[in-house]
Amino acid sequence: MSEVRAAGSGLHLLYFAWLRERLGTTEERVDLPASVRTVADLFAWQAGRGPTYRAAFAGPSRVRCAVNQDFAGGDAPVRPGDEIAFFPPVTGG
Amino acid sequence: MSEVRAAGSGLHLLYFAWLRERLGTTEERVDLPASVRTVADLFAWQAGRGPTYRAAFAGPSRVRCAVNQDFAGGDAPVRPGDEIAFFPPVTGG
Amino acid sequence: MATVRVQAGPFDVGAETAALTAGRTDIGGIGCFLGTVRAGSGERRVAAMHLEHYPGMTERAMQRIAAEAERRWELLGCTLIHRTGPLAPGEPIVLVLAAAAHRQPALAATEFLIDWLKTRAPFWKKEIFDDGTEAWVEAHDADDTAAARWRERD
Amino acid sequence: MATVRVQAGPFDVGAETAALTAGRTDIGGIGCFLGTVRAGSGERRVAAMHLEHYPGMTERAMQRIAAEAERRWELLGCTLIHRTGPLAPGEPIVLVLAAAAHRQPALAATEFLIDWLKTRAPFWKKEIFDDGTEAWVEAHDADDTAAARWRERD
Repeated sequence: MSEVRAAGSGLHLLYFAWLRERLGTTEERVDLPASVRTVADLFAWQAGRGPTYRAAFAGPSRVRCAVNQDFAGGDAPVRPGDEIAFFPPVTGG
Repeated sequence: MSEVRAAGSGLHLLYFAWLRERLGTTEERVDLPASVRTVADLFAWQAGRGPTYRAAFAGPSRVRCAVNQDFAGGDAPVRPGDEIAFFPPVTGG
Repeated sequence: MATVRVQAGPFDVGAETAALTAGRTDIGGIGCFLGTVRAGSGERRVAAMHLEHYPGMTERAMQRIAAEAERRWELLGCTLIHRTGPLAPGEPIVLVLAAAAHRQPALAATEFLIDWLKTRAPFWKKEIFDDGTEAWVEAHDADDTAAARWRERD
Repeated sequence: MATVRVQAGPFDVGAETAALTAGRTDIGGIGCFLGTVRAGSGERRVAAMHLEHYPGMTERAMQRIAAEAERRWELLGCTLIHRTGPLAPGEPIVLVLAAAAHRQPALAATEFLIDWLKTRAPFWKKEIFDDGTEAWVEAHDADDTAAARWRERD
């Protein structure tokens, strides 16, 4: 399957379902923070953005992540241009 | 479910699939033979009706039986008026 | 509650599914199995299939099979349709539908219904080949094994 | 080979089945699962369901799920259709079809496909109740357990 990459050198962040509603954000483009090499780093960075982000991203988070449209664990690398989505466990079907 | 009974005091015998073709008979009405109390007795009686019947009904027969439209084993009783069908193992579905 | 039919003509999967679910808001899942006539892969190809059955017993057996599925799972509806007579390769032979609040019982009941239909309903298939020969289909041990799974869990 | 679609409008089970089997004489069985919107049984009744998804990833995930089923079973065709947007109770949400030479792979693949769709495709359900409140549906442990069965057999 072809690789999905957002244009640019920053990150394209997407939010879905109750996470989108709670953060009040559908998508945003951010510069790649210097501290962020992995998905786990990105969770830590998100948790530092204020109480709403902290509640969603800190500790044993219920939020899942996809990097470039593939499910990604905490170890997954984060690179400039990546499309990174955050969402609750899926409930389709 | 309502009980199925053929009219009369004899037996209503039915044959299906290759058994019907081999015996050349779709159905027949016979008097209840004196020797027949069970399905096993009826198999033995059928086996005595000539070589074609013997091949189908004698020994470890591949022929199955239904009494009044329910599958029946050798122990099942045979009574006057019963509708008794003989057929190979089913292959529908 | 079950819809059971033996018929020569074709059936409409969409219409049967719609009939099963019409006006219902308690159904969460419908399991379905559709059996079709295969032409086979040997040297002789199947030109036609002929389905013989035992009128009267067939409907009784199918009703019992449906009732047994309804006893084992909380079904909200169930449809069994089996065709008889001559059928061409590619044509549908049998339709099983099982509706439930959730997918697990719907799918389990579907599997059960087709396993039991294959081993407990009085139908017999004859294949007519393209070289003019014909043969009654033999019962498969695999079908008995599949059907026996359900007895074990009884 | 798989047909994968994400769409707002309804689908036609009969037409999808016909499309999967058209002109084929090698298919012996088609397994099918149809998921529908339940109104629920609590005090609050579901007035509407809203299906959100992740455009782009959804199609990729569904293609991968279909490809995995085709790797595990000898399928002769496979269809996955999932609806998005607002849906009323009773309306169909998801359709899974799996065709094979025999019923066992068709039914096993159907079960696998819906189990994985429920746990690996980025859809989220929100229920809007008749009292005006709304709630995102929580993921079920039972779905993870069902999906995990298939990993164990890998």
